[in-house]
Amino acid sequence: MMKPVHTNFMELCFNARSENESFARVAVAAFLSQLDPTIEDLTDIKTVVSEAVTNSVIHGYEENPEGVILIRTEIEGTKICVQITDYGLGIEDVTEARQPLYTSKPELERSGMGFTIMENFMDEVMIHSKLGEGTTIQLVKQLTPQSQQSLVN
Amino acid sequence: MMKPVHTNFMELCFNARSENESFARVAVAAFLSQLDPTIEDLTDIKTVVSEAVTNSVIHGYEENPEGVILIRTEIEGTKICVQITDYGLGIEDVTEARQPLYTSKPELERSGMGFTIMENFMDEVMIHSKLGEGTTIQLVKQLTPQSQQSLVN
Amino acid sequence: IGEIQRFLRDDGMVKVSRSLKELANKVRKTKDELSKRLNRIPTLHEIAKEIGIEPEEIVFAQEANRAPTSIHETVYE
Ligand SMILES: Nc1ncnc2c1ncn2[C@@H]1O[C@H](COP(=O)(O)OP(=O)(O)O)[C@@H](O)[C@H]1O
Ligand SMILES: Nc1ncnc2c1ncn2[C@@H]1O[C@H](COP(=O)(O)OP(=O)(O)O)[C@@H](O)[C@H]1O
Ligand SMILES: [Mg+2]
Ligand SMILES: [Mg+2]
Repeated sequence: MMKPVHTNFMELCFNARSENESFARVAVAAFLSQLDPTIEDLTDIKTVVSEAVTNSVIHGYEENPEGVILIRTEIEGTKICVQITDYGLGIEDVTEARQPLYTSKPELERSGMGFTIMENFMDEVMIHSKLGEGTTIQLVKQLTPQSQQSLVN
Repeated sequence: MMKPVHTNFMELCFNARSENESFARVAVAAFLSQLDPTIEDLTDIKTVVSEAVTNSVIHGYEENPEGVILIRTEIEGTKICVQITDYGLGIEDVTEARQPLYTSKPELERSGMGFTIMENFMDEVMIHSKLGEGTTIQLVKQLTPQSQQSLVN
Repeated sequence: IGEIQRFLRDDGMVKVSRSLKELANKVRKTKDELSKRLNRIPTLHEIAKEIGIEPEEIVFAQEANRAPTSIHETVYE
């Protein structure tokens, strides 16, 4: 008999302050803990959440702490989806922004590797952005077979 | 010179499922850890969040997992405020509900001590409730002088 | 964790950041032991069960090992 697929979600809202980055990472990872991932899986996801939140703080809102960041996390079986939204400046050229090493803020010693890291750690990275309106990053990952297996046990 | 008071907030939204209770507790704790509180303060707050979320799941929504729970956490200096809201059944008689050992669900072996625990661990416990509309519990705590002191260090 | 907490409770001055670091070290040790015993990477729940805490608490503790929780501590340690 097939078990029904487990679904669940959470939403998070906070100001664009660097001290909230760590909170956001922990909140997303704690939520995903119910799927019984490996610590490695969780570390990947936390890194990716950090990159996206940091982008919203630094690029989206240019460190204006009034800015609001939304995170929605969904679980569907062993597939996870994390969506990070800001209502900041937006990205003019998404294809250019995705290039490894590209950064619009070289003066801040940014590495330009944020999107590359996201693409490496997640299965899908979708960027929706509009100049002056904001940016949503949608990240999808299927948990590794190992953690899938241990879910069944 | 006086330092400006540090303020911050976060909002959290999730379904009324018991598997979200420890997520909610850890999310609130992770947010508050920017104040570097003592273990005692943080343990108290986590306990209190658990009690309020469990009440929303069991009493507010009678375990209907479609129900939505909202948590808003605010920091103002060393004062913290946690607000837990559900849109469930509501409480008919709040004075009665606050009584130690009072429970409307003795058949579930509830202890009736939830509100008493909240009152013991927090400085202020405000209950706003309306039958058929839902319940908001507002919890305020001034972190202990000890942690205040070490914050300054 | 029970013993750690009891120990810490005797001294109200102990900061969460410090106790979380101790827990994070315990998580690391337990993970290594379990990896050897199971001959594979243990899951979060397996580690949590071994230590006797909730999986979410592991996530929280690990954050403490990543960076100082507060600037105060950076200055102080
Ligand atoms: N949320 C965002 N809002 C506006 N611009 C963004 C956002 N995220 C990324 N960008 C743009 O995409 C570029 C590449 O991002 P990334 O790969 O993370 O590199 P870095 O952050 O080091 O510049 C950034 O330099 C910035 O121009
Ligand atoms: N969120 C809520 N929605 C509806 N009723 C509630 C809620 N929280 C508490 N109550 C009512 O208040 C009573 C006392 O709550 P509590 O002190 O936590 O004891 P217990 O949960 O063990 O019954 C509950 O039995 C219930 O009738
Ligand atoms: Mg970046
Ligand atoms: Mg209760």
